[in-house]
Amino acid sequence: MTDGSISGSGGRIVVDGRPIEFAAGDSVAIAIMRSGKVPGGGGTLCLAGDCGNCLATVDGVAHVRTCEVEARPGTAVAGDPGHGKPPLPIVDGRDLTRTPIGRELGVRRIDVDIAVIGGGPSGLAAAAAAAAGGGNVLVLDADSGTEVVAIYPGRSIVAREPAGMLHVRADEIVVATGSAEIQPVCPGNDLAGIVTSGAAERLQAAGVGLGVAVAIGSPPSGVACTVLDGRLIRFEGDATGRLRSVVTTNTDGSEMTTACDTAIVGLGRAPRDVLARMTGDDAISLVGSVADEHPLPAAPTAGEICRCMGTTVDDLASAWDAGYTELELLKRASWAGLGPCQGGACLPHVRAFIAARTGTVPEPFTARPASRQITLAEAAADTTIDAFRRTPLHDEHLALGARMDRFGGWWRPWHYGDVVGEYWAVREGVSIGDVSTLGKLVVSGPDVVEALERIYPCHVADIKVGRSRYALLLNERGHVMDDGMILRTGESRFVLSFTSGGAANAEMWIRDWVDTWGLRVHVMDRTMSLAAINVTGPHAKELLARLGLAEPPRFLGHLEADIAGVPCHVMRLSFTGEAAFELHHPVDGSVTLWRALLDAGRDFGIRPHGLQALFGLRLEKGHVIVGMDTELDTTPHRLGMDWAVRMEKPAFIGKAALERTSRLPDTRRWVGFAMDGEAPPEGSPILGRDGDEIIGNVTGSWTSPLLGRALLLGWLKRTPFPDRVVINGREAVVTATPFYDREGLRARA
Amino acid sequence: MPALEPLVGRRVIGDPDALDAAIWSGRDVVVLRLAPDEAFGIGATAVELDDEHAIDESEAGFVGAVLSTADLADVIARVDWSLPSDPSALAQGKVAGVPAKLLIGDPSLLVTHAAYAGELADRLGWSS
Amino acid sequence: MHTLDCPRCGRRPLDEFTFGGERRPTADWLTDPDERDFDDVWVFENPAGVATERWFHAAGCRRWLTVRRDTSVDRVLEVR
Amino acid sequence: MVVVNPGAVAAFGATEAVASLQPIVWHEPRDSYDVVIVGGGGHGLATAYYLATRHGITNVAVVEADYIASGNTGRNTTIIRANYAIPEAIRFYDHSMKLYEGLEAETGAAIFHRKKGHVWLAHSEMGMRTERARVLMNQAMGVNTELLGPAGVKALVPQIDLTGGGRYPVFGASHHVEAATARHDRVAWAYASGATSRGVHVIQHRPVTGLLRDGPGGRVLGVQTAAGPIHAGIVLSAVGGRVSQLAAMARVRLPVRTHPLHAFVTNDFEQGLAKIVASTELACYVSQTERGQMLIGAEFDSQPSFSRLSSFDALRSYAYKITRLLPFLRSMRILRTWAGLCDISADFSPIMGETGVDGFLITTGWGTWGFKAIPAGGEALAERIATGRTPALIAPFGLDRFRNELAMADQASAGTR
Repeated sequence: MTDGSISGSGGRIVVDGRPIEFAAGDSVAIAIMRSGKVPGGGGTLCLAGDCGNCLATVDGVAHVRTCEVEARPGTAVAGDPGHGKPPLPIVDGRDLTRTPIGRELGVRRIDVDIAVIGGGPSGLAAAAAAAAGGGNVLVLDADSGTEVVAIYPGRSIVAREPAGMLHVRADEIVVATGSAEIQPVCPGNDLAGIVTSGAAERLQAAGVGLGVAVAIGSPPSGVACTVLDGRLIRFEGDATGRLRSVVTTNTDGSEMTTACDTAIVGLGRAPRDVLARMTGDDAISLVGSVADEHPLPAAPTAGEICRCMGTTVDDLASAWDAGYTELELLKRASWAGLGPCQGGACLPHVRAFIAARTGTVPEPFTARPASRQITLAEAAADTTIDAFRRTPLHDEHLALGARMDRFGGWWRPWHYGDVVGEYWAVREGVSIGDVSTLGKLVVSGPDVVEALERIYPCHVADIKVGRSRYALLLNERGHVMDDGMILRTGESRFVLSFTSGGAANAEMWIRDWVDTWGLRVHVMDRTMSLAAINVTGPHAKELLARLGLAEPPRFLGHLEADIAGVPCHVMRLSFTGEAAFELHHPVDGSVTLWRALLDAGRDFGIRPHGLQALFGLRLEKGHVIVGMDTELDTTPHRLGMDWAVRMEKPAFIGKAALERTSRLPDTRRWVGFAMDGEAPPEGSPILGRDGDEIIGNVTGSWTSPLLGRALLLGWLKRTPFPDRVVINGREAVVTATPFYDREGLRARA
Repeated sequence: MPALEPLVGRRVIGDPDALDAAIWSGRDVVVLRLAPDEAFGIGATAVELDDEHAIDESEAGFVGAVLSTADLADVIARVDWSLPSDPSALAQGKVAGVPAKLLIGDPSLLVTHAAYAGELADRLGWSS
Repeated sequence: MHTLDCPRCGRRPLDEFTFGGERRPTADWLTDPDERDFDDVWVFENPAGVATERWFHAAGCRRWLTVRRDTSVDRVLEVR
Repeated sequence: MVVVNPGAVAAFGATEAVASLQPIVWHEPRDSYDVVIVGGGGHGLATAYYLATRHGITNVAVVEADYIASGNTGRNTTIIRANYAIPEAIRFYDHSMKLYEGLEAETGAAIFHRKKGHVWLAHSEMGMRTERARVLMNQAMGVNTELLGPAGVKALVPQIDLTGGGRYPVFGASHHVEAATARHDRVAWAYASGATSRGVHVIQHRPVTGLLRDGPGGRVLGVQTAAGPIHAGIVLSAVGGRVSQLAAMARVRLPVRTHPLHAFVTNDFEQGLAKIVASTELACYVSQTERGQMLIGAEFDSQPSFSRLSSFDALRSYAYKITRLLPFLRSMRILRTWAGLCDISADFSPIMGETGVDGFLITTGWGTWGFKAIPAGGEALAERIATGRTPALIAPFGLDRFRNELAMADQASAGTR
């Protein structure tokens, strides 16, 4: 088929481990053909990117059309198994060095007025016309190395370039992608040695000989071949799958067999309009042969109709006869069009098949991205999600041996290696915790009291300057969204705090309502401006006194004070059950303050505590953690927190819903449990006393070092609510919370 | 390599008109208008504005990096949006997926929250 | 829908914004206050057509936008 | 001439696939039926099938606006599992999983059902808390789910990068042993074949434009279509995507929003990823299809929409996330992307049964969990239609639960968000 001589070798590529020489400008497919072989697993080659017959694994990427890849020295090609399947690229995820295109790809981004896809004569003419009209025009041409992969809504074009990915946004898109050659469907069309007219011309131009060639249909120009007049009946080959002869009709209808090395088929064209059909956007127009009406081929009668999937015309007929009698059902039932070329080769034939049976030509099936395939790495180029936040004390925690974990979008210390030790430091000495992640909003304005009275279910107006109140944040359904403190810092100025995970949502919530109501309220988010350290334990007050806080606020009071030279908003509250002071301060003073606290508390055995200890401490107090203990429909009542809701208020968000649902039976309740032995895992099912029915689940569980028992919080969802249940095979007793210091004397101390 | 250094100044929430007319004190104050009712005066020590309810706070929660022309090009390559047509305007949005602010000028300035500094530096390849 | 035109910051990719939900008009034939409340808080209009929605520019100015959008084709008609 | 690596023909190709098709019988529509089911997806067809096979009710029409399984049934990621977190959901999906296991034997149809196991990764302590709770609740309900540490994950999924690309370290996982996949359109066709061969009518390309009612607020008496009315003793909405619009025709208002969910597949590869791999935190999941493609999905679009056009924003985000966990996917090429419409209910659980309007039942809120529920949902609704009584299995999932403040909140089991 070829003499293999190369004038001007471009170097060698490696095909299935063997080097072959290529000529400068060869595609991998042409280089393979120049060497006397055929890429892919047989079938008609178009060498124009339309069929799936020249696939191979190129440089580790499987299912690459070799006709679309320029041969470069060292390009490694592993024959893609025609209809077989390549192995998964890499088996061991530890070997990250072997991701062939594992580098993070860059993205170039361009905004243009008009993008023209296709650099052929009609595309260039359209581009010239657009440029003459004053538009900013970009031509995207696959032959010049810019392959458009897809058009997405918003006229957003994704393309692959030699150096990475190209994302284009255009006001108008002109599709000038031309047309594809129709592939023959007849017996033997899976043999190797069949090419389209266009492919024959390309091979001729590349100097690749075709051997003894015959042409059926429109012959190629400038290619030496015998032109057969008759209709194509079948191809015949040898046992190796190679074409040996072509059978066509004589003028009298009899069969004529012509021996050949190569059969060249020119059976007409079909528009290459997949890109144009992807979004159905008005601002996408078609020019050139992609816009032309092309007649469908004759209805196929035998042979492989979909080379990618191996669907034969007989298969199509069988599926049709089984009732799969429309294009979309037929495609899915017969697999025709589901392969790498996505129907590029078979769709005209399938439509002709249906038209012959129904008398109506069906619309083409849906065009979905991607028309030219991209790898996941190419799709993910320059994609970044999840910016995790670090508190100013991040490095301090690491230096103290903390195991950091992501929680609510922040890196936080889970523990410092000794959860029980951290616990005891809080209960019996003094400890510090990094609570910088708490949500913090400053609100002020003439309508601020009115706004907060509407937002919160508790009273706000009667909070005195310098005092604070714990508050739930409810949604319109009366369900708990978040909780935190309301601190009054002036007649018309408040600081609001929220949970770490709920802060962003709370800010949006409050801004939304203030906008909606049109109230005169300023809102400043200080969450990332202020760090916060919780100083807690029996010696907390004394520790702070050593650092300059002579007159600490009393319980639920707050004040401004310099501590260790750092200006702090000192809040007296307690989540741990011990005396606790939250020191909110500018982030640039945080390390100074943290170190000063650790230094000054050394003789108290001060140590920092992580989240795990904090969860245990709060559990002993029965404090809720919104999100961990609560569910979608958790009302204050179900939490046993009716005290936090003032139904006598004229209005607040969620009040109407709470009035409505308060008349419903009381069927879900969040309660405390105590049991002997080790604490069961959080999430454990709670069973009824006879142990055969699940009646709830554990949301918090902790073996209390102080009480020597397992303490739990969780849901009961069957009435009547029992007072004894079974958890983890053991009996647990419903127990009032808090489990520890019921009167709250220690927190107030 | 550029570095994200702490920025200090005053951040103010106030009536938009009052903010427009605000008088900032301090040396080489650069005012970033974050929203119609919000501004961050980098280097500001005080601000006067005609809004008795304005929230006027000392602000240390941001970091910024001064960008050379080449640095700016690298940063812009990691931005999925167009720069404002007014070159002196503040641009806000994600840079390499991290919420940030970009003030194009001579020199240009990239600003983000201190909490995001590590993540942004990592993503821009600025971490040592 | 791939971008939103923030009136303060300019056109930005959608991943800079947080969807805040559509306004939920209560069905006009409901007269019982409890029914109206239930409808108000649980039901979604879920229109296949023009919706008026709130979007928050989380990665930019951190303020709300009011957006009219045709949900049937996911196209923005107006941003305020 | 030598053919480069012709490869072996796949053991199961298109010809075998076609040979395993069961016939669908198309009948001439009538103008009246005992039961009209709106929506020819999996749920509608399964309900018709179980009406015919379990209850002998065959005077049934399934009315489909497009072609059967053209909605979410033909667009989902085909995962069948019961590893939910609340007992009501575990019971329901476990029953569905068992019906799936027997579906090929019962119908004789090849649905390519394969047990694979579902590995649900956790990347933080809180993630592990969720998976631990899932395991405990599953085991208490008799569902085979086990807790794995990183080494256990590696043993099941050797391709995994336990560092999660340096960002999402694998703390462990829950492994739901019985989870399976099946070919989605095959499931719909199995029910269509079984139902139509027993006399059920499936009417394609017949959009419902209204409901026939016995006066305002009265009983629903049938459906109006562009091609004329169809009368019915009872109407079931098994619509996906336009359910709020259909329900509104009966003045039924739903706590449902419709969001697009995107998915994509790679080309075919040899079998090599035995498990379904998912991550709660990253809200993405991958399995290898019978053809050998990697089938990948992730979270739904935050904004409601009825557009089924693919989104590059979704594709790049999914591709980024899944390649943190399985780096070998980076060099695999994407064959096709698509989107479906998920009706997400206010509590992330389905809504089945009464609507408060006589003669009008509903099955909706199938969000991203509808495929796995097809057999159990269809069976239960058929029982409700045939007997007039709501089976205990689906009683917790009635529309009235929102009014009664008894949400079935289980978002963390949705596999998406």
